Amino acid sequence: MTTVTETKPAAQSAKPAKLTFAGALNAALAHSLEARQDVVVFGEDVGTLGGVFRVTDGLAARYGTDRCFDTPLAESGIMGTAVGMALNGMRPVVEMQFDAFAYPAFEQVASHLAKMHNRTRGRVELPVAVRIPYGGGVGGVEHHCDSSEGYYAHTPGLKVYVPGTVEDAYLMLREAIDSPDPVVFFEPKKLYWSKADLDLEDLRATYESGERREGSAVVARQGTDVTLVTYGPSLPTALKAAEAAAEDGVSVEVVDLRSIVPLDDDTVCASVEKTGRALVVAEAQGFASVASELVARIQERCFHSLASPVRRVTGFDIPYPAPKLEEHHLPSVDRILDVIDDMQWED
Amino acid sequence: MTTVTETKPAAQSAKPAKLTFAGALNAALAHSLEARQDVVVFGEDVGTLGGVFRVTDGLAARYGTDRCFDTPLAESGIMGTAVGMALNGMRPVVEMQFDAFAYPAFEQVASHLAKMHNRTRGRVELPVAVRIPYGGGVGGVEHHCDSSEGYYAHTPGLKVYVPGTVEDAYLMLREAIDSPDPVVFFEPKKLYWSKADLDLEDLRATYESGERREGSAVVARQGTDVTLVTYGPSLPTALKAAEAAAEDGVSVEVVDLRSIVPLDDDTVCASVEKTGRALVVAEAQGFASVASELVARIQERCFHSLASPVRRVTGFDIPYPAPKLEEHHLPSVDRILDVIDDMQWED
Amino acid sequence: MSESIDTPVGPPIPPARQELTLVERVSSQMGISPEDYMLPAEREIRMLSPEGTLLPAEQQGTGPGHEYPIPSDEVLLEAYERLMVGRRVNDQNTALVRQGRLAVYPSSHGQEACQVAAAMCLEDNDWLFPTYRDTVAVISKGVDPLDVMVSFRGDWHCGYDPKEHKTAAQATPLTTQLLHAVGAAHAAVLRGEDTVVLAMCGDGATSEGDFHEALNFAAVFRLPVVFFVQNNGYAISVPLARQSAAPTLAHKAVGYGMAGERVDGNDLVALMAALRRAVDLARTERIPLLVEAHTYRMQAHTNADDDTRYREREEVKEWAAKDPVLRMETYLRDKGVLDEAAAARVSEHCETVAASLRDAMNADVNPDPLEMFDHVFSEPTQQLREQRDWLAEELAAEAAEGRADQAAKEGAR
Amino acid sequence: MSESIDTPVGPPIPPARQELTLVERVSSQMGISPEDYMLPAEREIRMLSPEGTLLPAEQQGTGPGHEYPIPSDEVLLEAYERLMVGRRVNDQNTALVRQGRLAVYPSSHGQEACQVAAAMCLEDNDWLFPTYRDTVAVISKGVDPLDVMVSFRGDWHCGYDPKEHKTAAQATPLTTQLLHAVGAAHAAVLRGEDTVVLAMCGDGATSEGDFHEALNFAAVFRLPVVFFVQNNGYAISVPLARQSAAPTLAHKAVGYGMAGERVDGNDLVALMAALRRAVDLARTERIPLLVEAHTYRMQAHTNADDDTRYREREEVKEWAAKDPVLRMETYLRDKGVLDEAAAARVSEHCETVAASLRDAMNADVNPDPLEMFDHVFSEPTQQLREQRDWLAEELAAEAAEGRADQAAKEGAR
Ligand SMILES: Cc1ncc(C[n+]2csc(CCOP(=O)(O)OP(=O)(O)O)c2C)c(N)n1
Ligand SMILES: Cc1ncc(C[n+]2csc(CCOP(=O)(O)OP(=O)(O)O)c2C)c(N)n1
Ligand SMILES: [Mg+2]
Ligand SMILES: [Mg+2]
Repeated sequence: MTTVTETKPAAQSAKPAKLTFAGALNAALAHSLEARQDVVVFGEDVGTLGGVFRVTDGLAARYGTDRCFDTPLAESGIMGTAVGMALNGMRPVVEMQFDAFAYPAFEQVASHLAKMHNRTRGRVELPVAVRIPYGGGVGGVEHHCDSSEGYYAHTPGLKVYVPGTVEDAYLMLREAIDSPDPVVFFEPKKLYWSKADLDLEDLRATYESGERREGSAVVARQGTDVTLVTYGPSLPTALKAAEAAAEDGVSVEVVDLRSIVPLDDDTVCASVEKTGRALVVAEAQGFASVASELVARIQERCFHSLASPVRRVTGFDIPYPAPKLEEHHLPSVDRILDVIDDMQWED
Repeated sequence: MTTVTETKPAAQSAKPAKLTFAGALNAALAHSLEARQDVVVFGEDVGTLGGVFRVTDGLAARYGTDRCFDTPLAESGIMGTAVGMALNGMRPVVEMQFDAFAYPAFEQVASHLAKMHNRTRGRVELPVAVRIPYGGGVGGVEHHCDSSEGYYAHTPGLKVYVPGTVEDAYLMLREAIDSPDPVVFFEPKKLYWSKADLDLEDLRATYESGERREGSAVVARQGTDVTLVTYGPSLPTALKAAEAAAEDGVSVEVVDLRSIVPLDDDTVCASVEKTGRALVVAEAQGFASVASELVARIQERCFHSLASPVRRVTGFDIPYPAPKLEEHHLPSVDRILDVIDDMQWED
Repeated sequence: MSESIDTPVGPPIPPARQELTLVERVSSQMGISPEDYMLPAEREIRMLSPEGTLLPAEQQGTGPGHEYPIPSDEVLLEAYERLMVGRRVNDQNTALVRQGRLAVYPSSHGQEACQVAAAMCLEDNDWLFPTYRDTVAVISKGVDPLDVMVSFRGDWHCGYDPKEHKTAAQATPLTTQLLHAVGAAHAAVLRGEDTVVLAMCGDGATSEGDFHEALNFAAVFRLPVVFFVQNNGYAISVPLARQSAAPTLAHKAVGYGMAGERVDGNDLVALMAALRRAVDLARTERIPLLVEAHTYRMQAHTNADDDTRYREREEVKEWAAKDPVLRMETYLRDKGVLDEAAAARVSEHCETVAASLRDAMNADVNPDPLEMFDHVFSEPTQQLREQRDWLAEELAAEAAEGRADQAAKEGAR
Repeated sequence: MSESIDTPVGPPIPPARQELTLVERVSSQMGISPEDYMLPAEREIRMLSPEGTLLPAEQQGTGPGHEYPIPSDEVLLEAYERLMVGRRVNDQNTALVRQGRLAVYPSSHGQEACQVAAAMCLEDNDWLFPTYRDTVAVISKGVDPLDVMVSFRGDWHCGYDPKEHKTAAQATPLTTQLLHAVGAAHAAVLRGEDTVVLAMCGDGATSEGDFHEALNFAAVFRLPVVFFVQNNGYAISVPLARQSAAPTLAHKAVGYGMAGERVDGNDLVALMAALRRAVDLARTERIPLLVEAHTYRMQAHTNADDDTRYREREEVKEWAAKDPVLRMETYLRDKGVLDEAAAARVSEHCETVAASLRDAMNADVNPDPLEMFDHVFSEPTQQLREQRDWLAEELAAEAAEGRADQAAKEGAR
């Protein structure tokens, strides 16, 4: 379980790529529906249509309309009924159609989904998985590209997962569904059509063998000079930047967090202590964000190993821009390289 | 405008204290209603009752029920209609009755209030002030004590103010109402009954003279050994801790941010560069919070002046606890002193 | 929660398009028009006069499609006992607040008939979704009063096991619990269980978006949920006219293709009759219904509130004359159902409950601060374990200091 | 926005309790019962048959309390022209999407009668609150089509000035705009203006909590808002039966003490009649109303959607036969209102608009990246200025590199 599959465009890969990120998610849902009778999948357009990204494609037909179904168009309603269903013994997997359309459900998330286990002194578990297609880079119009993980990561009581590879799309969604805690599961939209040479039955077997790496980060690329900490949609960009930096003679170690809550401090710190420099890359606006937290923790924990300040490349502190401008907003390979360049190498 | 009024319990002050924090807010609302005809105050129980904290006491009677009125019980409704009113020329000041009860309005805040000016390429301003009584320390039951400033500070397009003194309660609320931008205005509940020897007419004259300190931090206490950055509800605790530290021979400089967005980096950095050590204190859960941002920025900007890692004392990453436990959750003088103690003074 | 469900999957969700709408089908079964089915009866349902005498049938507000058989004497006597206990619990708790033993208590004094009926109309396996004000309903459903008070004493947020009692934690964020109720009903339907769910809220709460979403989900998915609105005329200080311009709150049912009904909320007999029929219909037809009870909160919103700011004493006095307790007592005494022996037994029961409340609330209970980290997740994360350790150290240091101080003091003596 | 308002403060919000409810007053003025006032007429209002002939009065669905005078020929001819322009705009944009010149375009092909009527029933000072699908309504209200397309081309989020045109930015987060509409109306009432606000949404959007809150605020504050629901039977793939179990969406008015009405959404004559009367009532009585138009989206939800997954081609074909354009055309031709000259003028107008759309969308417009920082606040903060500088440096470096590359290339030649 330590091999990391880089997301490669199909054209470049040697063997014909078989599995897409969206396909891996679809399979994870299907296998979860098969593995346990208490799993139900619902949301807007997830039934007949199979979801606007086709992640739930075929589930209603295969598992019945009482296992996978469309709801009225109301996100608070979806989240609130998921809470009630979970309270009464089910294991709901709900979809918020796009990042910004989860906001109407925010009260149900913050005041109930996140707090119920604690409110009831541990007597009630809410094993709810909330799937959120999220982030930019796909030319989406306003309200369709928010990176909203910061809101949820800041809310105690929620687990927050963000897969960045096809393999993790499968494994982490199954983990999220099996978790006794509520998990907000972010699906980077721009990775939906990324592919990997993976066999679904192998993945299923791996998962069902019980091996787990829940809540642990992985070193997605080894390096010695600087640690680049990232997750989800920025992982491919980070790996490309690391590649480019290598050509310039800088060896970048890339840590893929996978899970924001819980957070794998040990893997991050071990890397930073080794390299002495750290850079955090994330798409979300940077102010009071997950990236801020990572910078803060790294300097708190690894201060005396640091040769230069921990830096970050994030989205700007602006509302997500219109399609023609997004390339200037998102962390790019060049911007990452510029910041790496700027990390006081003369010291 | 550079004198800073410390919040002192009435009993300890020399002259009889005249003005409470809540009274200062009430006066700021009244003076704003007088100063401009486009100001309207609305929310739940703000009319006849004068608000559950009496901050709007007497306004409906004095200025009429079309200037200050109760709405149906629906926070999204309050926020959404405020957006529409502002779009059509008014200047709404709305109250969310308690921190956690602003969550139903989150979509209206994140997708419209914060974004409208940007969406319309600057053509529409939304001068809305959102008052939120917030935070803990008053023995409140669940959902009444959240420190929610992180959600708003993370949302581009919102200004976020948090007064920590009676003087600022008045001045900053007037600034918030006069601002052409939406301002989320946090009122620390535990300061409502704090008092200061201030004359309202002086305050009014100061404000109306046009002098402004919008968006600027103040040094609330001078010191040389360590910089304590804080705001709002934690300001009195921070000042007490500084007092106690002084007795132990450590000179603590306390920076009161006042405004989280925009942020006064210059004042913070000037202090940290002087002292070489920094500590951030805030009540909210620490993960991916405003405190994280402050730690991150300080190390980014003042790295080479730092003798030890930037530290933070925040609420734990747990849902706000029940009344009998809150004292253990909130940053306390002792906890702050412990962390100061731990700041590698031997270096 | 980790075992899978082995009961067979329940009846399927109805197909997207039906020949007859649900309303058309149910109303035609009842022999009335769809509009008459959905709209409340012309007058609110009432069985007892304010003085406690049984009204003649033609004055009860009932009629075709709105028939409500009166429950048996046995049931009503049982209801009376719970009513008395409820009143006693309310007043004891209000006293404990005054004595500083409770952080807060939103009393339902005046609304106890609603409280008791809401719990008693349900079977053991049915679920109740109460609010902060519905302590008496929770107790009437069978939860130990002392467990309920855990939250108001400030020890923890919820002190009972929702699953054991099929009673959700009392909800404070208004109207959110209605959606939970709908979800719980949906779960039961999917498993093929015939559970009914009763969800409570106030008049003010009907203005929240979640009210709309809950009723709509329940109607679209045809779920057996009874939405029970206690309309006490105020949301803190805000009167009903500021919440709604509808003729009655029961009229809101129409927008969902549901039936709505109004009941005198201080008439326990009418409430028991109306809610029992609603629960029966919900169960047998698998449909949601909306019941509005018109009642009055006799005390301020909570101890922190001052109701003289927003309502006339005259109005409060008028409602005192319609008090549900006296009314029920008169009726049962006149009918010979409540004799001296029964009254004595009831009163003794009330005193026992009150005494146990007093004893428990006067005891000093201090929850363990380290427990704060135990229930955030099913297992604390690494981050929480570190924070727990930090607090544990602090507490240990404080304890050591305390012991040192103590030793110093003892040494000085 | 910084000047204070000098118009006198408007009529006060009605007092909390009134002798007669609003519904009772308005309905008694009309000589009907409150329930008849609130409930829609038994059948949807329709003036034209699907073939475009005027229906006899008794088949129009009108009746006491539901009278809708037919607008003048002049008005209808004007409406027809906008209808044709709207259809042309829809189809031109769909073509531009196919050619990759537009990022996305949610077409209202099939719903243009609703679009045109929604704009034309308003006076110049009245406000319109449209959705992503209501481009044709926005254009019909007078906004330049090229400005509207700024968002769909991906240059910026909204390309016109909402205040100049009294037309809000097209809303994407569903139903949120209904509350903005209510607030705008409230502002006007407070200033004593007699503005009417028309707010548009789809059938799916009625399920959101904001729908409830908006209608309720409008009713409680008695605001002149016409809520206009274009019920096209689907929310993306989800059919109406999954949104509501009410007999019709117009029935939802009852829960707010409002009047609801249903109109044939492909009959421009009926729509103009019904919406004009709603706007008149809203203005003169200062009341909100709900109008549901039953129509059909002939194309997929957007270009990204595949409607063969969720609806039968047969159904689409059925609706093609009810197309609003042909129907209106037949009616006006038969009536002699639309002669060859007028038809030619209209068609020329359509082509002009389409050509200007093609030209503009085929031109390469590249917004300035640095503008991203200009409109977050009225003045950029220190933080935003720093981020702007960062990007400016990057762009400058890129430009310099570009120039260097160019020079190198030129040197090599
Ligand atoms: C979402 C939300 N907003 C505001 C509040 C604050 N609040 C608590 S009770 C209350 C009034 C509720 O009135 P009603 O629903 O009529 O119930 P009652 O208290 O009369 O039983 C308010 C505004 C809250 N608890 N939740
Ligand atoms: C709050 C919110 N949730 C989800 C969406 C995604 N979405 C866009 S359009 C749509 C369907 C809307 O249906 P309807 O209201 O009937 O309007 P129509 O598209 O048919 O005109 C959905 C689910 C959204 N835009 N906003
Ligand atoms: Mg009430
Ligand atoms: Mg639709």
